[in-house]
Amino acid sequence: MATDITARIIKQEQVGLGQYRMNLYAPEIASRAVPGQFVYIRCSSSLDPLLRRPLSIHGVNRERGELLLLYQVIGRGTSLLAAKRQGDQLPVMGPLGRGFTLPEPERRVILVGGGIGVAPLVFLGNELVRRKNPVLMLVGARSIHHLPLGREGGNNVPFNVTVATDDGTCGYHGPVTDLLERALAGREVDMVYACGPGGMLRQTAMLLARYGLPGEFSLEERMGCGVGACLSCVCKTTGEGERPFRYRRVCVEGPVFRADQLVWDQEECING
Amino acid sequence: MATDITARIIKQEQVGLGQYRMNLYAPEIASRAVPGQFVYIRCSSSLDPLLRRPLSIHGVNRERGELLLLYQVIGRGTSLLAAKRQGDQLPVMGPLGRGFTLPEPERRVILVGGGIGVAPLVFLGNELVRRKNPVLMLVGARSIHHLPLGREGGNNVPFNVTVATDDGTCGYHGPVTDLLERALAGREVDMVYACGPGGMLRQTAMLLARYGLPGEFSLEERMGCGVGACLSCVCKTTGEGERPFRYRRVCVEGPVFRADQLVWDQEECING
Amino acid sequence: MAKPSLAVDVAGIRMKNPVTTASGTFGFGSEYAPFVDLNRLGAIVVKGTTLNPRPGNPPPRIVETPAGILNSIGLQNPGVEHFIEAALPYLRQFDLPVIVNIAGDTVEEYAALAARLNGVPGVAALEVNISCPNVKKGGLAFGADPGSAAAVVQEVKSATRLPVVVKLSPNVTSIVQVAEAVVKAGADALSMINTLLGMVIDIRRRRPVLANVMGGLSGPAIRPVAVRAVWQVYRALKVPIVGMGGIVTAGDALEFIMAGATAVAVGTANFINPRATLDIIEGIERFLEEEGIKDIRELIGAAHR
Amino acid sequence: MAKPSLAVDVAGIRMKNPVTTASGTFGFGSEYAPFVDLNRLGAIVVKGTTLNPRPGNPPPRIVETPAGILNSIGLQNPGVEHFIEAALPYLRQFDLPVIVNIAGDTVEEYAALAARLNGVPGVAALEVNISCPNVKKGGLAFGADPGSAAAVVQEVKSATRLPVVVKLSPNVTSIVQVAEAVVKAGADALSMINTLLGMVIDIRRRRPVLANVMGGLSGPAIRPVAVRAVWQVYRALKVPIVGMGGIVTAGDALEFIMAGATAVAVGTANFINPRATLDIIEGIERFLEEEGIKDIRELIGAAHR
Ligand SMILES: Cc1cc2nc3c(=O)[nH]c(=O)nc-3n(C[C@H](O)[C@H](O)[C@H](O)COP(=O)(O)OP(=O)(O)OC[C@H]3O[C@@H](n4cnc5c(N)ncnc54)[C@H](O)[C@@H]3O)c2cc1C
Ligand SMILES: Cc1cc2nc3c(=O)[nH]c(=O)nc-3n(C[C@H](O)[C@H](O)[C@H](O)COP(=O)(O)OP(=O)(O)OC[C@H]3O[C@@H](n4cnc5c(N)ncnc54)[C@H](O)[C@@H]3O)c2cc1C
Ligand SMILES: Cc1cc2nc3c(=O)[nH]c(=O)nc-3n(C[C@H](O)[C@H](O)[C@H](O)COP(=O)(O)O)c2cc1C
Ligand SMILES: Cc1cc2nc3c(=O)[nH]c(=O)nc-3n(C[C@H](O)[C@H](O)[C@H](O)COP(=O)(O)O)c2cc1C
Ligand code: FES
Ligand code: FES
Repeated sequence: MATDITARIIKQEQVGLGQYRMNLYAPEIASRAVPGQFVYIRCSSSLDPLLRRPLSIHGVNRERGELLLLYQVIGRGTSLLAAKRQGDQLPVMGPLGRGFTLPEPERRVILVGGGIGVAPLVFLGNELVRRKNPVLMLVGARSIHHLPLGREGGNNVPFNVTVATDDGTCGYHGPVTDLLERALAGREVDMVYACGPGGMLRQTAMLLARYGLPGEFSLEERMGCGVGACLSCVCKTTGEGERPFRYRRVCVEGPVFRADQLVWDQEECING
Repeated sequence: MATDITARIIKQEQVGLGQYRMNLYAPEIASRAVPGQFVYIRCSSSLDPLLRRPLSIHGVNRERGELLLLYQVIGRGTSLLAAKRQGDQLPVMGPLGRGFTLPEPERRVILVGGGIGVAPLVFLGNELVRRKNPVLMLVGARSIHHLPLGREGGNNVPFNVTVATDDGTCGYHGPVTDLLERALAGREVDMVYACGPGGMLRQTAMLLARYGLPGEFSLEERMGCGVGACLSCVCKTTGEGERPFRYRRVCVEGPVFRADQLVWDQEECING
Repeated sequence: MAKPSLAVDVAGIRMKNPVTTASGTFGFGSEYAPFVDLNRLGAIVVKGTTLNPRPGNPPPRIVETPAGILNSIGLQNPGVEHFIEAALPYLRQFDLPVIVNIAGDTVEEYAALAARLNGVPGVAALEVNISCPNVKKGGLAFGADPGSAAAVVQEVKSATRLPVVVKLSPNVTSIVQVAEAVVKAGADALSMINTLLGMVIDIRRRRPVLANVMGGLSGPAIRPVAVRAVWQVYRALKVPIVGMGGIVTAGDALEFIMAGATAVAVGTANFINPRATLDIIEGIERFLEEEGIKDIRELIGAAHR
Repeated sequence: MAKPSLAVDVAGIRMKNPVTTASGTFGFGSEYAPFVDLNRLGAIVVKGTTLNPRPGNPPPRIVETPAGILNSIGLQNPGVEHFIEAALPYLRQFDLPVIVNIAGDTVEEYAALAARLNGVPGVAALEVNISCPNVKKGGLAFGADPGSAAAVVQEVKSATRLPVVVKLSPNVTSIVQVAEAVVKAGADALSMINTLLGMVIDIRRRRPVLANVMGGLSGPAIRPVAVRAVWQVYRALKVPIVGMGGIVTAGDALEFIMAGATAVAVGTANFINPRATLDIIEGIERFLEEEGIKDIRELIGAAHR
């Protein structure tokens, strides 16, 4: 069950261009969180900006009661967050949402992260490695400066990481979905988890459909309540019976959805 | 002429219960300020709270380009100000308003400060001492803990200070206007300057009228623009000709007004 | 000293304190149960319900504005039958008056909803939403005109024995005129305000941010407009008022009560503080103690005296 | 690359850029001269002027609200004769269209003001305030009703050859209806929005904060309502619009322009940043450069396309 607590910042460090990693002391949340869930953070005590900001759980350290976040500065909320210092306190609600479904042991897994979308996938990857699933992470970023796990990303995580950059400054020169396509063509994989920009997810969904593989995506939508009450954060999903489609709430029915559940005609949506 | 600058905080220290003194690096303002003028400060870059906050100039150090402020935490704006640290920067407009009229040399002056109302009077007192006017300051406060100049207030200023407290924990036990009345009865004085709560100013005005003495008061009203454009900050003053009264702008026609110019029927006003 | 009394009665809805939830911001209650003991609320107003299920508007449905938000949910809801079968049984566990917010495209739909909910165990009252800016037909149109507002209320009243609270829109030239018309038509209480019609444009995309173009503005930004509406209607009419619009703190709630509200509803504030309702109840109690007031009802309309 | 063109023409008022000041927030210009080179503004709209001097309302006249302010100045001003003698000569020094905001208690007063200002050198246009919420007679009453709004405009038009901008109130059920009526009556341009009617209560004193009880809400809080109003009127009518309400940044100004405004006015923002007008002009220019747009006029109403 989710709680709302005041969490103290244990550590905050810049890890890339406008990218930060934050450790929060939040034992009530860290103890219950599963990969794919998120927290909802109030970045300022002012009424402007008014709303909280959703951030995926990037990792937990249950012994120390710590929660790890990885975020990109986008606008006012994340700027305020980046200006916080060690010892500052923040209202944090969590863990929220439905996480990833974990695969059977030994199933081979690919994680596809676009930019800061790696945040929840690292938590998932760590969990999968513990469960003895073979894991490969594919990371796409604009350039070597936009790699949220650092240039040697792979050194900090217990699974292999292959990098693609849009400008070729690190790893493969091109979209990360090219790497995915190669991997799928080689039939090295049973399940794909992805998080990142809409275009990347859409492309990933097409590849999964083509290869008949299951996948789960973590989505983003603008939120109000974060707990399923306001119906602000919906995304379009497949319907049943007479209904051609159904709006589902990213905050409670997601943020993780089955790839084949998503309907891809939402031009207006932030990330899909 | 007033300017709007970004001023750096050189020093900030707590001097009493919820009372702070701040040094700002603001040479453009410090070089032009005269006693009784004020600055208009933006306490946060958020839109909530929206407006700037007016604070009297408590002193200047022209060599160092510093501006001194003395303020009491009242609500959100002053709380935000108190939370600022050395090195932080603030938008500051000033010097604004009309200051005190300085008396002829050798005229004997009494300064009457109620609570944080001493802020502009210290600047004035220093100036008067330099001009060789005999100066006595009377300070009223709720208790010994509310003395904005510290318990031995007088030690930091080049003129005598007599204290009155509402609860008798320091100096005279009673309103500061009792001290003023004694002084006026002793005919030791040619001119009175006052700043403080409405009740104190009203009582002071009555005493001045009774003894036929001139006086000047620094007033407070809620402000919008701070430069005379919006007509938000008016106080009621005597009229001319057919007009029974006239609303004058505290920000440009004040904050200092002649005591005999003020009309005392404004129940609604913050400080009068 | 005895604890002050917080209980109020809104047209027969007996509330243990004056704090309820604003429709559409608190779901059907269960969503906030991890944060709020529902037994402690004065009442709950649930998400707007329609005769048939509605899909709602396409996303994005929400955008932040200075000290406020715009929403264009479009009354997504599972329909009244599903509400009665799935949501209501959960709420019946609590000692909590349940107020059902209803909306329709036609006068007949409002009447059918009212009839369907009449006598259903666990429903304490109806709140008639004639003021939602986010649906094409009905909604705001009804609330904008005193005549059509009255027509809806008259039909609803004759279809139910439940107390009928009518929710007014601020998007009108004279909220007092609409209030008078619906009270004459039988409204037992009024709630105000619904959202202000607004929009935000994304200048890089050169398009409205909301897929539905316009939305309803709520949150602290609109509080002065809401307090004014309550003040005006309290002056003009003798009818219990549920005040809402930008309430975040106990002080904000007390503003509405002093302006003339018998009860208040907390909306957008739930999103920034899930415990907002309880914090407000506790804050009101503290205020009464500090000011030595024995009964909250002494403060209703106090700013008029 | 050549600098983008910022010039616009509002019903014959030729502005070197689309940024002017909102009446009542920029005095008669001289107050802001220490901070703003007035030659750089697109135009100036001065404080509301009446036939005879007015004392205005008692203080307090202003109170802060979430991301906004309420004011109840009550049209304090020295009267039109004093304006012409004392304020106008100062403004004539600048290369700056001066738009005079006028208000009256009766149709006759509006007409007399318009006649008095007709042909006075240095006056570029009139802005007819039929929407001030802070005066008892006239003011809002005129703006709330399409018929009386039209009557004022008709009389003003026949009393002057100056371009007539009519300033609309958002406190109406349909701003489009009022807009249509005044355009039919001869308005050359519209400006919107004036303030929203609101109030704040001091809960310790149990009294309204403003001595005048109610006031007008302005500032960022109302921006979504203002953008919506411009959007709706642009859709319905072919008439130049001056947009205002909560503009603080260049991005905010561009929202209004994309919603359909030809020019924008900066009000409350001057209070928090005395250089706001200039910062906005510079920001608009930068945006055009970034987006490779040669002429600001390409963006007028762009969000509709
Ligand atoms: C479930 C979920 C998990 C997320 N996890 C992460 C993460 O781990 N790391 C990370 O860097 N970002 C993450 N995001 C995106 C992050 O929430 C936004 O970047 C952030 O809210 C932007 O706020 P801002 O004030 O800086 O930007 P602004 O653009 O100023 O925000 C304005 C408004 O839009 C909303 N908004 C803007 N972008 C997004 C977005 N992409 N998704 C949802 N709402 C948005 C904000 O919440 C706010 O209400 C996640 C989003 C969701 C929904
Ligand atoms: C010319 C002038 C000089 C001043 N000099 C000093 C000084 O040197 N030291 C000092 O401590 N205080 C001084 N004050 C009072 C000071 O401005 C207020 O205490 C301060 O604005 C309160 O802001 P807040 O956000 O903390 O309080 P809040 O009560 O939250 O403020 C809400 C609003 O009310 C206004 N307001 C509240 N109290 C006052 C007040 N007394 N006068 C004017 N506006 C008020 C605020 O500016 C703000 O707009 C002066 C006021 C004026 C007009
Ligand atoms: C996301 C959202 C959904 C809403 N849905 C409804 C609704 O279904 N029916 C209704 O009458 N009002 C609805 N409202 C309006 C609120 O009940 C309330 O009147 C308004 O938000 C003002 O209060 P607030 O400022 O405290 O949020 C909704 C408001 C929001 C923010
Ligand atoms: C202090 C103040 C005084 C105003 N006086 C006038 C006035 O005299 N005439 C008028 O038409 N509008 C007046 N207005 C309204 C503004 O011109 C403008 O329409 C409104 O404030 C919205 O813009 P903003 O949010 O940018 O301030 C006044 C507004 C303020 C805040
Ligand atoms: S954010 Fe409220 S339902 Fe998802
Ligand atoms: S604050 Fe605007 S005139 Fe004084």
